[in-house]
This record gives sequence, C-alpha cells and structure tokens, in this order.
Amino acid sequence: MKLKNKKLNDEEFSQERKQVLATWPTGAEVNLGEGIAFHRSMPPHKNFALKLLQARDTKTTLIRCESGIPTLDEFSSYLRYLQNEGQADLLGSHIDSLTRNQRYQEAERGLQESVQTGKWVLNGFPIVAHGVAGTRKLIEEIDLPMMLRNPCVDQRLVAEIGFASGYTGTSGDPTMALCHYSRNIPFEDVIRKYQYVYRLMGYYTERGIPLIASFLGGFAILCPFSVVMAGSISAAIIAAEQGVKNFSMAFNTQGNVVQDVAASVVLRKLTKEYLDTLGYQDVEITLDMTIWSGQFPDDEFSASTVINLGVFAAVAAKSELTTVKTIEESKTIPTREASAGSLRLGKTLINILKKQDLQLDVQAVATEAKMLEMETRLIVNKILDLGNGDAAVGLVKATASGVFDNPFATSQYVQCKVRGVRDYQGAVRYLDRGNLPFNQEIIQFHQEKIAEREKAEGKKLDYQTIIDDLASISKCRI
Amino acid sequence: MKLKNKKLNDEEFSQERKQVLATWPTGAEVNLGEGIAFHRSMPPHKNFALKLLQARDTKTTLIRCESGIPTLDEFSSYLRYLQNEGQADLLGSHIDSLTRNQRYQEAERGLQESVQTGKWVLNGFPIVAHGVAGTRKLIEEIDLPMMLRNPCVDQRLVAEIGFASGYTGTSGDPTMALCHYSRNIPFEDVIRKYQYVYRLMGYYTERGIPLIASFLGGFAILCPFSVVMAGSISAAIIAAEQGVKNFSMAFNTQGNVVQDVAASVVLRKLTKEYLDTLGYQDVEITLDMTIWSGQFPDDEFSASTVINLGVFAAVAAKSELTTVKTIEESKTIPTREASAGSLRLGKTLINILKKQDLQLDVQAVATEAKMLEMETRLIVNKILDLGNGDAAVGLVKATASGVFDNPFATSQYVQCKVRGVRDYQGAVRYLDRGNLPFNQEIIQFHQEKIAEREKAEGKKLDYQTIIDDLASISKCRI
Amino acid sequence: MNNTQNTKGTLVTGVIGEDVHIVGIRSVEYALRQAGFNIVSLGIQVSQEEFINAAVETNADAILVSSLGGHSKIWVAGLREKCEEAGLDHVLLYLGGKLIIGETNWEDSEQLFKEMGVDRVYPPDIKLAKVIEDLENDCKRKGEAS
Amino acid sequence: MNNTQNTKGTLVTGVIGEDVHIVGIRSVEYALRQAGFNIVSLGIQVSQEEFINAAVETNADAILVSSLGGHSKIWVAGLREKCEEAGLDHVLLYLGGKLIIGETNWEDSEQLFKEMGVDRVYPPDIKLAKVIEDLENDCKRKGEAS
Ligand code: B12
Ligand code: B12
Repeated sequence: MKLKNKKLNDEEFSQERKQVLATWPTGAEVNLGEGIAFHRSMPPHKNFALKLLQARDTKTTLIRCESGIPTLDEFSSYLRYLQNEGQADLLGSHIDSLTRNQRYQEAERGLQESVQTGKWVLNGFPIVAHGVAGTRKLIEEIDLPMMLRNPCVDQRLVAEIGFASGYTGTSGDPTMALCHYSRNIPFEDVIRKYQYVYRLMGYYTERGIPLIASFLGGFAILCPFSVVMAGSISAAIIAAEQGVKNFSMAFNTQGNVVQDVAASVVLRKLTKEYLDTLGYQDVEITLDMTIWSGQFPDDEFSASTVINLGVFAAVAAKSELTTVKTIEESKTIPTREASAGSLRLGKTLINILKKQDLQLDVQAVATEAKMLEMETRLIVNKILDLGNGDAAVGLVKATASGVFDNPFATSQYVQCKVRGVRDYQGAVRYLDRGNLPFNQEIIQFHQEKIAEREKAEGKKLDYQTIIDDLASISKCRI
Repeated sequence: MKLKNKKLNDEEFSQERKQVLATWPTGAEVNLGEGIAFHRSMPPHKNFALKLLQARDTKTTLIRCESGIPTLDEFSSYLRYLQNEGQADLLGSHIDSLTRNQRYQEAERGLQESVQTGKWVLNGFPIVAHGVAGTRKLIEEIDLPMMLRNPCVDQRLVAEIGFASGYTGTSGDPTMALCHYSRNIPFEDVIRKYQYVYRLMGYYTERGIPLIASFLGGFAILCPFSVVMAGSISAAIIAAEQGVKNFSMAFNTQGNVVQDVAASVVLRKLTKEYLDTLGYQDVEITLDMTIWSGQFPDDEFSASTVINLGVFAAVAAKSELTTVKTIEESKTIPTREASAGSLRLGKTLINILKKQDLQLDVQAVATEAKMLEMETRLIVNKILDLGNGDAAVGLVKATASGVFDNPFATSQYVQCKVRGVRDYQGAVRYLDRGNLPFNQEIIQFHQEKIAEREKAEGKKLDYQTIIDDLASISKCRI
Repeated sequence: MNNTQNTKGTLVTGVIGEDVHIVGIRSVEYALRQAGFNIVSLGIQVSQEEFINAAVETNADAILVSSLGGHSKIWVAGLREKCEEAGLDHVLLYLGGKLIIGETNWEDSEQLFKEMGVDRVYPPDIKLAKVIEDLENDCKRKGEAS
Repeated sequence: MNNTQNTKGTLVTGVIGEDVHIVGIRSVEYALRQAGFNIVSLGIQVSQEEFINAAVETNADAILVSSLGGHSKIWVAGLREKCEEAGLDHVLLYLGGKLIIGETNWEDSEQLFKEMGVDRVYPPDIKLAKVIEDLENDCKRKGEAS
C-alpha cells in the first residue's frame, strides 16, 4: 500500500470496515444505516458542528471541559452534573488509554473492576467495552452535543462505535497521534488509519449528518505556534479529501495573551485559505482555544487563574469554543464538583465579557500575527512541495526531514529538534528552529526576542531555561 | 465654627487633640513624639507609601485584601497567614462598625465576648479597645505595611491610636463617610473631622514619616465614575491642604474593562492636575483599583472570576495597587484560607501578566476617557466655583444642590438623584443625571448609549433595570 | 387595622443599629410597594426606639428590620419587649439580611431570633415573592384576629 | 558493578505500559545525567520485558519507572518477579509519577507498590535532589553488598 492523499473508494472502505469491526465483539453492533437513522432522530441542538456554527453567527464563545469515567451510570450522572451544574455548552468523552491502544481486553477488565469496586480504575471511558447499546444510553441521557476525545494512533473502532452511538465529532488527528501518542508506528500507518476515520465521517456527512473533526497538530507546550499550526492545517487537508466538512481548529493557549490571540487569527485565516486553494470550498471552520496543557499549579486558586486566562484569550479572539481544564488538573481525574466549578469559572467570564467586544492591542496582535503567518506558510508550503502537492506524502517526508516537528514528541519518527523558550514577555520563540524552512527575517526576529530576555536576565537561555519555562505556569508565573 | 479649606493651626489642632484623646481611656496611650520614634524604628519596607512608590517605579501591581478579626491573637495569625500563604504585598485592618460609630463600650463588650467564646462577634478589629499597646503587638508581628480600613464619619481617635501604633495609612475620606456611613450628620461636620485626621497625617509626614491617605469619593456601585471621581479629587484637595503628601486614589471596578481602564487614566491625570494647579506640587499619587463592591456571586468559582476580572483591569491599567474581595464575599467574614486563596488567585494573574505589557484597545479607552474627563472636570470645576475656590465649602454646597451625588447614599444630605445603569456593553451610564452640571455633548452621549441597549432589549430602561443591574454580577453576567 | 384603606398593610422598614447596608432594604421596599403595601421607610442606622415610634405613629402592621453587618444579635435583642411596652402587642416583626458572622447552620440562627420574639426570619437568598406572600397571609390573619 | 568506570551508576529509564507522558521522565533524565549517572533511556510505552532486557544488556544498577496516566497498578504488577526470573536479583526499582487515580492517601499507594517489590516510590512533587541522594546511597550500598 502506498500512501496518497486521495479519497478512499467505496470498495477499499468497506473492505477495511469489515476488518475493523471484527477486531472486537462489540464491533458487530455497528450498522451504518441504522446509525444514520439514529442521528436523524436526534434534535439538531445535539449536533456539535451545528452548535458551533450558531456560536460563530452570534459571536459567542462556548465552553466545555474534558472528562472520562469508566462506568456508564457514573459517567452519565457526571456528565449530567456538568450539563446542569456546570452550564457546559458541549460535552465529550475521554477514552481510556488502554482502549486507545487497542488493549480492549484489559480495558474490559478495568471496567469490571471499576464496576465492582466503585473506584475509577480506568483513566477514561472504555467505549469499546460498552459497545453501541451501552454508549447510546449515555448519549440519550445527555441533552448536549458530544465529541469523542480520543487522540490515539488507531481510533477506527472507537470512531465506528462512537458515531453509531450518536457522538457528532472526534478529536485527535494524525499529527497529534504521531507526536504524542505513539512510539514506533510509522507516520504512513497513522495517517492511513485517520484517512479511514475521516472517510467514515465523510460518509455520515454526505448523508446529511455533519460530523466535526478537531485538529491540534501537536501540543503547543512551550512550542511556538507555527509548527503545530502547520501540522493541523496539513491534517485538515487530509481530512477534507476524505469528505470531512466541519473543522474545529484547536490549539493550546500558552499564556502570552497577544500571542495566543494572534495565533487564532492566523489559524483561522490560513486553514480557510489552504482548504480553499486546494479545492475544498464548502467547508465550515471554527476555532477551539484550549487551556494551557502543560503542568498545572497544585494550588486550586492559582489553577483557577490559569483557566481564566485561557478563557480570556479565547473570548478576546472570538473563538467559537474554549476547552477548559479543571482546578484539579495537577492532581488526578477531577471530581464532578471540580469540573462543574471550573466550567462556571469560565462561563462567568464569558458572560461578563460577552458583549464588551474587547479588542486587544491591535498593533501588537498584528505584528505577532504577521510573523506567525509567514512562518506557518513557509512550513505548509514546504510540506506540500515535499509531497508534490500531496499533503499526506508531504507530511511524512516533512516529518522525516524535520520540516514538521515538535519538542516533546514521543515518536521515534519525530526529530524533536525544535526547541521553544519564552521571551521576555512570555511569548514562545524558537530557541532552536531545527530544520524548519525559515527565512532570515524570521530567524532574526526570534533571535532578537531571545536576546531581549537574555539581556534582561543577564544569562544565556539554554536547556535549563526550557525546564524552568516548562514549569513556570505551574509555579504561577510565566 | 465656619468650615474652610485651610490648614488647621497648631493651636486648634492641639486643643482638639486633647478632646479626641479623652473620649476613651486608651486615648491616653498616644504620644506623638513616641509614635514618630516608633515609625522611625520600623524598616522602610513596612511603609505603605514607600512600597507603592516602588511599585510605580517598577510598573508592578501590588495586591492586598480586606480583613478584620476582633481578637489580637487570631487577627495576628490571620494576617501572618495572608502574608505567608496569601503572598499579600500589603495588609490592613477593617475596623468593626461599633468602633466606627464611637460605640467603644459595646465594641469592648463584643471583644470580650469574642475572646471568651472564640467566635467572631464583631465584624472587624476593635482598635480602640486594644489601644496602642495591644495594636503595636499586631504591627510588630507583621512584616508588611499596614493601612487602617475605616471609612466612617469620625475616625479621629482610631487614626490617633492607629498611627501611633505603626499603621502607615488610612482609607476613608469625607465623601465616602458622608455618602455611605452616615445618616444625619451634616457634611460640614464630616469634613471638619477629616481635616483633623489629615492634619495629623501631615504632622507625621512633616517629620519624615510619610502616611498615605486613600480616597474613594463614594461607591461606584452602578454609579458612573465621573461623579465619584469628582468627589475623591475634591477630598484629596482638602487632605493636601492639611499636609497630606501621599495619595492613594481608589475606585471600584465595575466590570466593563475598557471603562474601568479609562477611569484609571482620568483619575490619575486629573488628581495630579488639580493638586498641581491649586499649589500642592510635591505630592505622590498612586492608584488603587478595587474589585466590584456590589453584591457578589454565591458560587465561589464565579466569585473567583469576578475577582480575576478586577485584577485584570488593574494590571491593564498599570494600577500600583489592587484590593481584592474574597471568594466568600457574598457570605460572611472570610476564613483565612479563603482570603489567602483569593490573594493567590490575583497574584497568579499579576505574575503571569506582569511583563506582557498588555494594551487594551487604545482607541476605545481613549474615547471613554475623553468623555469621562470632560464630565469630571465639569463637576470639580463647579464644586470649586460654588466654594469660590474653596474645595471644602464647595463640596458641601455641591452636595446640597446635587452637583455632587451618589445613587446609593445613606445620608439625608445627599440627594441620591443620579441613577446609573449599564449600557449594552456593560459600561455604566447616567440614566438620570440629577443636577450634575453637564453639557449637551455629555448628555447626548449617555442617552445614545442607553438607547442602544433599549433598542437591543426592546424595552425602556427603568428602576427595575437598576435593580436587575445591581444584581447582575452576582448572577454571573453583566 | 390599616391606616390607609387602599393598601394591603402599612410597613415600617429600616436597617437596624450601626449598620449602613442600604441596598437590600431598598429592594425590599421597592418590591413591597409594587405589591400594594404602604411603606414607611426609615433608612439606615435606625434605633429600636425609632422603629417603635414610627410604628406607633403610623399604626403599622409590621416592622421590617434589615441587618447585614453581622451584629444583628446585639441590635435586635429586646426589640419585642420594647414593642410590648409601647403597646404594640400585635405588630409583626420580620427580620432579614446576613445575621450571624460565620453562620454554619441557618436553622440555629432562625431559632435564636424567634426566641427573641421575631415572627419571621429570612436568609439572604430569600425570594421577595415569598416575603410578600407571608405578609399578605400574616396581615390578613392579624386583621381577622383583631 | 557499573559498566562505565566514570559514572555513579547506570540507570534504565522509561514510561511504563500504554502511558505517553514523556515530560516528567525527560526532566528526571536530565537531572540524573547532570549528576553523573549513565542513562539508558527507553522513552514511552515501555513493556516490562523491554525494561528487563535493557537492564540485563547494560548491567544496570537501577530501573527508573515513570507512570503518569493512573494505570500504574496494572503495569507495575509482576515486574519484580520478572526481574528475578531474568537474574536481576539486585537491581533497584524506583517508581515515580501520578500513580493512583483519585489517590486519597499517599502512604497507602507507597505501601501498595512496596509490596510489589518496588524499592522507592515517589510522589509527584518530589524534589529531584532527593532522588539523586537516594540513588547515590542505594548504589553505593548495593556496590558494597555485591
Ligand atoms: C455593598 C456592601 C457594602 C457597602 C454598602 C453600601 C451601601 N450604602 O449599602 C459598604 C462598602 C459600605 C459596606 C460596608 C461594610 N460591610 Co458590607 N457588603 C456589601 C456587599 C458587597 C453587598 C451588599 C448588598 O448590597 N447586597 C445586595 C442586596 C440586594 O442584598 P441583601 O442586602 O442581602 O438583601 C437581600 C436579602 O438579604 C433580603 N433582605 C435584606 N434585608 C431584609 C429585611 C427583611 C425584613 C427581608 C424580608 C428581607 C431582607 O432582601 C434583599 C433582596 O434580595 C456584601 C456582600 C455581598 N452580599 O455580596 C457585604 C457584606 C454584607 N458587608 C459586610 C461587612 C462586614 C461590612 C463592614 C462591617 C466591613 C467593615 N468591617 O468595614 C462594613 C459595614 C459598616 C457599617 N457601619 O455597617 C459583610 C457582612 C458579614 C456578615 N454579616 O457576616 C459582607 C457579607 C461582606 C463580607 N463577606 O464580609 N458593605
Ligand atoms: C502534559 C500532560 C499530558 C500530555 C502529555 C504530553 C507528553 N507527550 O508528555 C497529553 C495531553 C498527551 C496527556 C495525555 C493524557 N493524560 Co495527561 N497530563 C499532562 C499534564 C497536564 C502535565 C504532565 C507533565 O508534563 N508534567 C510535568 C512533569 C515535569 O511532571 P511529572 O510528569 O509529574 O514528573 C515529575 C515527578 O512526578 C517526577 N517523576 C515522574 N516520573 C518519575 C519517575 C521516577 C523514577 C522518579 C524518581 C520521579 C518521577 O519527576 C518529575 C519532576 O518534577 C498532567 C497534569 C499536571 N501535572 O498538571 C496531566 C495528567 C498526568 N494526565 C492525565 C490523564 C488522565 C491523561 C490521559 C489518560 C487523558 C485521557 N483519558 O485522554 C491521556 C493519556 C494518554 C496515554 N496514552 O497515556 C491525568 C492523570 C490522572 C491520574 N494519574 O490520576 C493528569 C494528572 C491530568 C488530570 N488531572 O486528569 N497528558
């Protein structure tokens, strides 16, 4: 099999479906026609994409948080609590990491132990163990749109079961899966598995059920935005080819508000532009600004502020969605009270700022956005070049040669040559640009910003600075 | 006695001192010379004014919260907790309201009951009951500057005891005391009592101990800023004449960030300008932006956001100081854990934003500031006019004729004709300008802003809107 | 029983003691006036004597006491007795606000003030519709009794 | 005892099981390398077998297991037994990260893993200086014993 950014044909797709569904008994519960009928029977306000488009029209920022509890009853009551007491606008389900890694047997054992002991033995919702019948109960008990939160290498079976059960979107994309959820799986394989997931989403979409895909492009944890955005734009192109029409372009805010807002401007603009140019015109793009995803403060008060700061950036950027962490992020899977409270924290800020139409320093945002746009364009263009116009092939080659990269990737196929560091104002800059295809203007810009901090602190920035900067937000500074 | 904005002469002052100190036995403990010697023995980092000037120089925002506990031991350990666990930069002492109203006997009983039962029977620190000897223990156990928080009609004895004990500033000014802490005391009397307090502060200041006075001008709780700022500027003039050199110009943020920031610009500029023009040139002015002081949300998570929002405005405005409420504000005198946590909440935001040099929409702030400046000038000029250049006389006359006013005053001498209401973006506008001396441009500006909201909501704004707007922040919106 | 024919009753309102929190009672007054009661408003820092004098003068059905600062116990003690001394045997006493500092159990506070002779005690999150309902019932019952 | 003369000891490091949290162990490696240890880094999603093979091959003094996802119990169980089977009688087993979901009592978790044969168990807020100190002591003692 040779990788290509080309829509899977019906034959290929249905062949592969048989294999996928056969990997675990609950796969047999999936029936596409029946799944589509189920979606048609759901009220439109339970569709993730439609709700986000409404937010875009009304210039509102919606809010959700992450959660995943093993047992059905407890997860259902947890989610209803977030819906009613947390005023969540949208919800989702973190899949446990055994399921993510196709260890369905162990996930099933973990589920049983959780049911028996009443303890949460798994770190998420083992959807494959629950199957369509079980999962649908969950979907039916919640009156909000639900998204799968499942960024792993092979989410094909989870997606099949999830969509058939009534989830209306999924997060995780090939770049994320490669960079942070795999060790030695070749990028070709990862992309190929995602092409299946996106084709499945296209299949529903073509039948009038818009399913939304979320793209992160790798974690922006002390990593400059341009390289992760180049990743998510490339992944979006791959999804578009398979028929995905609804794109939730996500990124982690990193705490410098001007830079976070500038990133939103660039990501929205370039996603639209590249999809458009490459012939995918009838698409809908929304943003999802998630809270800082690195280490969190232990102190719950300080954690509240870190959450608020991310929500603030999202509102200032007029992002359609913000995904918040909870005040217990540094500790463990949060209690429902902590999750609901963290949602209310953000909701209060959104409601108070809603009509204020707050504009951040237009000049500073524009300067930041200009550089970021130039950087991102250079990377995406090079990716497309390397693939002779094929984003999938290009992405694989780009990763091999370090044109696409991430400082904290777990995969042996990612070079991890780029290094980010904060500048004097806390914006993230390239301390090492690795093999990113940058021009002199960009290189100089980053050097100057880094020199500014070096001057202020009277010392060279090095690996120790990176370690310190990684921890700085958890220490309540930047 | 005829009121005049004129420095009390030594004779008058020392006569009055004798009377004041004789009102309660602990007054006898005060000895000015010894008090000044005590201040000289304190390290400079315990001086409120000096610490604020340092903040001004380094463009930092310092943080404190309000607190007042009846017994010495408990208050001392409470304050040390705020210092160590809350990372407070400055501290203070709310005086209980019995003491504020010269009911020293009852305050003493309340203190005894508090000591005996271990319950906080009083709503603050009964400083007069503790006397200089007791209070100094408190001051000595705390390594931060301390300010009296005592906005009442007659704080002369509290000020005497407080300053002799080592407090380096006081809050409360004649406008505040009149508007919100009195019912039927003529404004002349209130001002006259404050002239004494300010003369006392001048006395210390002349001897090298800078004491700082804080000015609020009346609560900005759903009250447009211009009228309260005109009040605080007038009060500052009165203080300056008595020899006060350090001015902490305070106001309550109201939630529209652009308006809050604009208010800071105008207050700083006009205070400087009026003091300068009137011949008080060698003064130091700093700002104190305090959190919304109306009803607070019951939910502690939402309360966190309201606090964060105020701190955000303070940082954006480069205010030298922000005074935060606690997450238990809607409930009762907060526990030390809640107070310290609320400080950390704000401190985290300050630390993360510190070097970001965030500029809010410069255009919007400038427009808002332009109108606010025009309004404030018209009121202050009219006050000075009414007094033939005498701020004290003018303020009394202005209040009688509604040129100085407040919507929620408790005094029968305040007209309470002005009414504030939020506009569509949550900025506070004059629904009724009462007798404020405004020109057509201002009147029209407020009318247009109100009309905008009326149009959006499809109904006239009226008294019910005011009641709703008063509660809106406690309901987590604006 | 009422001194004005066309109202549901006459109510004396005020903030007791040294307390200055005016916003709560202003909202209460506004709602009760809308509901058809006749309000005699005394404002802040009202002493027991002032409450009683006003009630006697206006032949009031009820005295509505607000107290936010946390010193309610100090200021409300003895009010019922003084009412009786003044011949206000049947006047209703209502109390609302934030009564006790560091309150842990609302029922305990309610009990405390009921023992002092207060007829109805309200927590801060009271809906004003409930107060109106109580007043209508109590005033009617009182009217029938007298 | 060490396979390299000039180091304080050889340590095999990795994130066990299906876990992907790489940042913690990278910091640990950095600190230990600075402190003079020889690091054999296996990265994420390391199986028990991989840990053991690497330890045998490099004649390691200690295996440093990181586990953040909360599934530590599932993945660490049996590791000590497998070490013994492989003849790694004296290898030190260190464990750190966020071990138990919803942990209420750290001592209980520590106890749990010690019973599984782990020599030292660390809470998330551990100072790396303490780890270095422990390793130096344990490696020395081990060297003297063998
Ligand atoms: C605004 C405010 C002030 C303003 C008041 C301005 C003014 N002129 O009114 C100022 C700043 C002056 C002030 C001062 C003080 N305050 Co104050 N204040 C508040 C605040 C923030 C809001 C109060 C308010 O306006 N609420 C809005 C109204 C609509 O609600 P409400 O008053 O609760 O009334 C409702 C109900 O209770 C009910 N109700 C009220 N009364 C009655 C009566 C009856 C008969 C009925 C049926 C119903 C009823 O109806 C209303 C409808 O919803 C509260 C905290 C909060 N709630 O968020 C603290 C608060 C009430 N203050 C408090 C304190 C301690 C003080 C001070 C003593 C502080 C000090 N040591 O300096 C001083 C008091 C000085 C004095 N002499 O009294 C404490 C009280 C502690 C307690 N009771 O345990 C609070 C809770 C803050 C805190 N957490 O510490 N305060
Ligand atoms: C970043 C992060 C991620 C990133 C990881 C990126 C990457 N490539 O590393 C991503 C987003 C991929 C991720 C995914 C998940 N995560 Co995560 N993640 C975090 C987060 C925010 C920070 C972790 C971190 O980097 N810390 C910084 C380092 C320096 O600290 P550390 O890891 O604790 O390590 C220190 C010490 O523990 C010690 N140490 C660590 N290991 C060892 C070993 C030895 C021998 C020694 C001596 C010391 C030692 O040394 C370090 C020095 O300080 C934490 C929450 C937090 N801490 O704020 C959650 C957290 C760890 N994640 C959590 C979860 C549940 C997950 C998911 C399972 C979520 C899901 N269901 O989807 C997935 C895991 C998927 C998988 N297959 O494993 C939970 C764990 C719950 C628990 N244990 O009870 C946490 C606590 C968040 C939460 N509150 O729910 N995560």
